Amino acid sequence: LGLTGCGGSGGSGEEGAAAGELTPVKLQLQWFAQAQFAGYYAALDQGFFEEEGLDVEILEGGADIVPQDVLASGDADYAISWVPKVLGSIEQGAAITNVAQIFERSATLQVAMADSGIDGPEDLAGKKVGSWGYGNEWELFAGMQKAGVEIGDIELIQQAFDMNGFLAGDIDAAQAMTYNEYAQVLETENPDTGELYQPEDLSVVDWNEEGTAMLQDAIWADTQRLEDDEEYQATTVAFIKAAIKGWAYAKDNPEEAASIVTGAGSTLGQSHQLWMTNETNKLLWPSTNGVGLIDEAAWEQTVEIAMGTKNETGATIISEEPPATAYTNEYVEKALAELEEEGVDTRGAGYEPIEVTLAAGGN
Amino acid sequence: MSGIVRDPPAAPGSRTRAGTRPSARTRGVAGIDPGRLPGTGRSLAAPLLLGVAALLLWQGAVWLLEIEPFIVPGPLAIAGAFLENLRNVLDAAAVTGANAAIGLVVGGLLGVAAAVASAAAPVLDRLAAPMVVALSVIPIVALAPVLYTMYGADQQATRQIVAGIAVFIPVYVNSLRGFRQAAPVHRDLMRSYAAGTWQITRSVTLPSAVPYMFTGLRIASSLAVVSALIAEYFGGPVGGLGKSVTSAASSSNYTLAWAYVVGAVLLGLLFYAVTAGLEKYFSRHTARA
Amino acid sequence: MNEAHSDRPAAAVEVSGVDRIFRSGREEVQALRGVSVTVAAGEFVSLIGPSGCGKSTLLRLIADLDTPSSGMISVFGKPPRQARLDQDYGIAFQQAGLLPWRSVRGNIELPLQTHGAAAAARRERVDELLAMVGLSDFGEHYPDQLSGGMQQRVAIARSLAESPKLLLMDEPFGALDEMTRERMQNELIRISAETGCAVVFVTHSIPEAVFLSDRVVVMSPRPGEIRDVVDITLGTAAARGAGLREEAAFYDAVRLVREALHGAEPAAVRGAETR
Amino acid sequence: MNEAHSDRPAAAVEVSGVDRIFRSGREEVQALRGVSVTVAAGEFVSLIGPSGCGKSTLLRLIADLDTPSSGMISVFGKPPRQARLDQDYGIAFQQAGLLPWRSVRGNIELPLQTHGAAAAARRERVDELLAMVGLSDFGEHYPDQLSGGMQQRVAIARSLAESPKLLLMDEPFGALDEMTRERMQNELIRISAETGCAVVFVTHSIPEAVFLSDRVVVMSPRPGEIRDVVDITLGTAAARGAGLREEAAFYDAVRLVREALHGAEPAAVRGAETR
Amino acid sequence: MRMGGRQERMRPARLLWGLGGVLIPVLVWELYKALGPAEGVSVGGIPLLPRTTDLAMPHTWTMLARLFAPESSAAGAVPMWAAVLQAAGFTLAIAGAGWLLGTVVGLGLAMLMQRFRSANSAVLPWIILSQTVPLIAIAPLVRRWGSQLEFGPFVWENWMSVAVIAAYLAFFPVAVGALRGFGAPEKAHVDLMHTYALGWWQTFLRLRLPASVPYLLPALRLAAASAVVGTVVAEVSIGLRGGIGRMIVEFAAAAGGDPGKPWAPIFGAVVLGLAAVGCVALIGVLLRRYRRGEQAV
Ligand SMILES: Nc1ncnc2c1ncn2[C@@H]1O[C@H](COP(=O)(O)OP(=O)(O)OP(=O)(O)O)[C@@H](O)[C@H]1O
Ligand SMILES: Nc1ncnc2c1ncn2[C@@H]1O[C@H](COP(=O)(O)OP(=O)(O)OP(=O)(O)O)[C@@H](O)[C@H]1O
Ligand SMILES: Cc1ncc(C[n+]2csc(CCO)c2C)c(N)n1
Ligand SMILES: [Mg+2]
Ligand SMILES: [Mg+2]
Repeated sequence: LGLTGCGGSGGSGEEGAAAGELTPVKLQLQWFAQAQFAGYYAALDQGFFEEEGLDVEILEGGADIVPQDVLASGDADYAISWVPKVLGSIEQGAAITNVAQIFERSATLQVAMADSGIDGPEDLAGKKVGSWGYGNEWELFAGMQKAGVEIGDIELIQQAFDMNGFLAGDIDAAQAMTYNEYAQVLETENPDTGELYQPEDLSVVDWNEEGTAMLQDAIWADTQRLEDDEEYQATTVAFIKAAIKGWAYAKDNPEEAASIVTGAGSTLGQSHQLWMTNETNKLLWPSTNGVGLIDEAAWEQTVEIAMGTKNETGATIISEEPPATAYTNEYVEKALAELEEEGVDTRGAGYEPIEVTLAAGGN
Repeated sequence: MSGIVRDPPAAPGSRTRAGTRPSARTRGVAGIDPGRLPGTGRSLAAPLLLGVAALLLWQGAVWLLEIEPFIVPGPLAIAGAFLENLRNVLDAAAVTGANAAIGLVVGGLLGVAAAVASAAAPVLDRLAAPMVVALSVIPIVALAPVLYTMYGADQQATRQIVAGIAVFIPVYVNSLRGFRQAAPVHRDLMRSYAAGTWQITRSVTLPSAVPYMFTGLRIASSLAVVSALIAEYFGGPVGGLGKSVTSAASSSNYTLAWAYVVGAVLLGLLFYAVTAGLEKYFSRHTARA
Repeated sequence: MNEAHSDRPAAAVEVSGVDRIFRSGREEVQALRGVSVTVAAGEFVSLIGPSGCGKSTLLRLIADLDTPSSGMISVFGKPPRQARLDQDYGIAFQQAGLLPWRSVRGNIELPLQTHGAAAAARRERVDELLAMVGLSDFGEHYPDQLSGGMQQRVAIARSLAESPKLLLMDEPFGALDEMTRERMQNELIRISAETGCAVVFVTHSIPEAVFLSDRVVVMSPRPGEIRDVVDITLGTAAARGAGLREEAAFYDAVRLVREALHGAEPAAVRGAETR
Repeated sequence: MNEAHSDRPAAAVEVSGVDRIFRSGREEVQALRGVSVTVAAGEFVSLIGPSGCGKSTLLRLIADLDTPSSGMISVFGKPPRQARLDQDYGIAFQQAGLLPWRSVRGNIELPLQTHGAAAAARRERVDELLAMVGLSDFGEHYPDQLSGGMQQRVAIARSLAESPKLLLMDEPFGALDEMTRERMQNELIRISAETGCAVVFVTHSIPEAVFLSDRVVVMSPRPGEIRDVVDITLGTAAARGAGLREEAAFYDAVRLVREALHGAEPAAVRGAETR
Repeated sequence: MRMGGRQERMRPARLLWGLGGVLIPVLVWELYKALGPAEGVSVGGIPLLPRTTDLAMPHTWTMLARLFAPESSAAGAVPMWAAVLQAAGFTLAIAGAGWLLGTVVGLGLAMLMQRFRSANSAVLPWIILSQTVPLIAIAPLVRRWGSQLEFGPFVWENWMSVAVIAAYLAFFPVAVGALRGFGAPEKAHVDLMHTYALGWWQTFLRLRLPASVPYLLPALRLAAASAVVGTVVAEVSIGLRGGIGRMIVEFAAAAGGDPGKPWAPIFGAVVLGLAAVGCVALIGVLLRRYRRGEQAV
């Protein structure tokens, strides 16, 4: 049992980059290859991982793949997952630690038609509200709860992999990631106008603005190995470093980053992929304290919502404060310091997103 | 070709023409008929023993190897979660069960009706053959997303349709076989009575086919549950076992996820037992004569 | 043709110059060739012949379950179709052919029900028939609870339900063991005497044909032709008891039929025989 | 027991005081009670009796397909199990029981193959057997291409493959029509004379039993007991031709067996008969 | 079940009928789309007939045209049909592996149950029960357990997990069908083998196995269809790249702007299923000899 995973076999530490002896590392994503993970693919493609002495293999996710469990059971060395999802897993016994909070902002929206009369969470009562579940629903519930709308007041609908339910009017307010489903709507022809849907046609609830945003994509590492395994600690710093470099690359070269992801096997259309890259960039850049640094206040907000928000069965994500090991800035700080030294811009203060024009069907 | 979802060949009696000697039958053939299987307490002891042994082994492994619940929960923990969340499990099972039941009934009725039509007009059968084959090999997951779009993502109906399609095929195929199974001697007899088509259908064709229909329904029963459950995966109103399993699993609460799986298994068994019972009831005379 | 007979009492069955050719795909099978035979009212006639010679085919033609390729058949002076619609005959097959999901009573009732007889009348008639075949206690049983012989008796009762003046029977005792078979033969003799109906009886068994019949029609192998008709003079049906089977006259008749059956054909094995 | 017989030539079959009681759940069925019978080497013995009287059961006991509840059976002086392992007997059933996926040759070869005979030896033996049953041209045919009579001949050839000195046959001709049946009987007589093997032959047909046998063992209804043993003195097997069936001596023997069979039991219908 | 020469000869006619069977649904589709209400037909809130919007029911020619358009706008993209066929081939290969594994396991279980009567009654209910466990619960487990396996140079790949999941569905009909088939030989045949003093194994090889063929073939066919279903579900479930399952999920997202796109993998799935079943039909032809019993008796 369990022969894999003990990743850092013969690596020669951070200095070994030139020596050619690379440390094998497996990174588990939470979904298929797409620009949501552009930074990691860019780091791989641009050789940033290799420069750090890492031989990274990216494992794609799937509908039933829970990245934090893959990590906890030793089948991956790092995983990308949302904080609220992982908090639940940690309470179930998964010993893993957030070592870098890549996304600073939440990308989750609740989208409605502009004429639906839904302008904020308080308007959701009595409506058909879509959600994917899979732990993607907590911001919605928290926002509703904050606005005094109970789950019993809405008709909750399990949302599919597409936005058809919303487009067909079965769902009044659908969950959408800025970088994905929101674009899917904008790639669809509006039957009333004969043109693609425009942002004006839609009314959007952004949880960042409602104050119930939760932390999303973060890099998670194995708690035990962080404690016991010095090599793993070094690898973690190296990994974060390269990943941030990758994200910086995506910031500066969104077109190239998009095609790198497509080259990695994503079948998303070109304009959609670029849109996703651009929107994802907005989640990181500009960064308040440097990409990856976990903001205490944001963490506290996430934990608070996780303990206080009930889902449709009356359960909360977690029943008690997560252990202190749930996150640490130790490694990301080291990584940021080293990057600073190397002259890499980890804040992107002057970041300006590009303009992306979506084509029908995202093509 | 249309026999894809067919149960292996028919019960004794239809094969041998001369096999009417009592002595040839009392001895029976070795082997079993899974159709009549989980009958009553005939031999519940053996499977139960095996089950208990497996559970003990499982629980023992969890204890001895100190396996974390988020890798594999032990049966005791699952049982605990099951009891603790009994309400939620039952609620979810009610949603999935209702969808499966509606799919089973509607798909079953349509299957029988289509078989009646195909038996009456073989043209229909030949025309339907490619569709039936296509439907029987097409994975539900492929259909579910487009069905949600076609019928509406806010409806349980799509799940019922998915279950219904899964049920339709075996019921149609088996019923059609049943309709063809009516003994020629019985048809001749009715003809000699100058009976009309409807009389023949009612007195001979339908009753001969009934056991076959129920065989189809039995095969379809657990399919209905599994299909309704998988359809939840792709959308529809929240609630139901499938959604609950994935929801619990996505927060690593595998103990709870397995409690819902236990619910699904029990629901599947319930459906199977009910249809197997019906099958047994409706073939009580035909099986032997 | 019917006109020709209308002034004298119509024969139960009149078959004249009947051919039956089956076509399946490119193949043609001549099952019957130029068959002519007459069965008088109340007469018991057996058809005997090697397997595949067309006995069942002939019976089915008479019953209007099939139509001749050429030739004429009349049943009580009517075309077979009319006779069928008028329920002029009852029929029984080798397999008792009971509906397994109906009780004994339900099975016997079937023809009556099909023709819309009232429930009370049906009940009475079925009781009568059950008594006639000695199964009064078994009305509520299901076919699978009966022995082969009992099932066959139910089938006979069913064929008699409409009091037909003609009974068509296709090897009805073929599946029974010898003792049960002899008992059933005794019963059939009794019943046919009681009801006075004509019987056309298909069998493989020479002793059976001889024991039961007024005449035995012997057919040749395919294409089925009538090779010979043997008159059996063993006395009236009512007079034939179980003891008859041990009498010399019986054995003589058996030998006659056997000789007619085997005909010119050598008794040796034909090596090239195929189905 | 075997010792007792070891100094004189062992009988082909010796059955003494055999009971066979079937238990299924709470029910007990006594199929055989105190059955004793001896079949000498080369002798042809038929078992006859009403359905369910235990004929097949007795045959199965001899073949070691079943074991007696009490009593002793020996086959050529050995326990049946040993006889079976030694392949001392061949067996044939009512249904020819050919394996449909094997050619005629393959079917006959089967016992030889399973006992590891060399291919060449097998080939030769099968040719011999095919010739014996008159099917030399049909070796490569498949069972479904043969008529019922031909299939039954293949089954007989198969049962003779290992040149057994004892042939056990359970209604081998039951499914054939009368003419084919008579032809098969003629063949069996010839073959048994040629090979000189003893035969235990189960049948329902009195004429068949009489025509074939040296002795006819008549059994009573369940629980099966031996009611009578009728010696048939129609001459040696070799001398029995097809003509025998028309002789008076034949009919006398038939009557004797019939009387033994029906015994004291009235010929009337037993209304309460059930399975 | 019976496949006499009669049916063999009817092949061309059957093909024509089949063509009609494809054309008629197309006609019905377009007719309903033209005449049916956009919102579909509901009775008492229960939807009976689907919506007819282009999103819900694209024109058949939209679907067809999409098949011949390039898969994506990326330079050098292959036509959709080629991409779909490639994905179908990938899935078929895995389904084939799953089918093979399922067949071996199913046959093994059936042999075990045939050999030991007690095993029969103890195991069979669990086999039935196993099929009521939803795949989605098992898929991640299989992947997780599989990835713990590693002997020497052998490394567990994700596609193997998918194959195992396919086998989980495929073994069931095989086990039940084979068990029935192994019990199918007539008593007389079993007795015959006994009189030849053959042991269980010889009896199995010479009698039970060949006699089970007519039962086995429909079971294998069903197993093939199940293996395909299992493979596709598992591909989605554990996110294996390259097959039809993943394509279905990925293309579903494009439905809004490109309504023909999600249908392409669906046709792929049908082709895939037919191919799988066709392969089994081929086996049936190879085993012709053992199906003579279906005509004889
Ligand atoms: N529907 C049919 N189509 C083609 N051939 C047929 C059909 N019915 C009968 N036959 C053929 O006609 C011939 C006579 O058949 P029939 O059943 O009348 O014989 P039979 O004398 O009743 O034989 P048996 O004694 O075996 O019952 C046979 O060769 C048979 O194969
Ligand atoms: N395995 C068994 N279990 C229970 N009862 C049995 C078994 N085998 C035979 N019997 C019973 O034993 C009796 C004798 O059966 P057997 O088959 O030997 O009769 P038979 O003389 O061969 O009858 P037939 O002429 O119908 O072949 C019957 O009542 C039968 O039901
Ligand atoms: C079963 C399932 N359905 C839909 C989504 C869609 N979704 C919601 S959040 C998210 C993050 C990555 O893009 C994605 C793809 C999912 N994840 N899992
Ligand atoms: Mg006939
Ligand atoms: Mg017997």
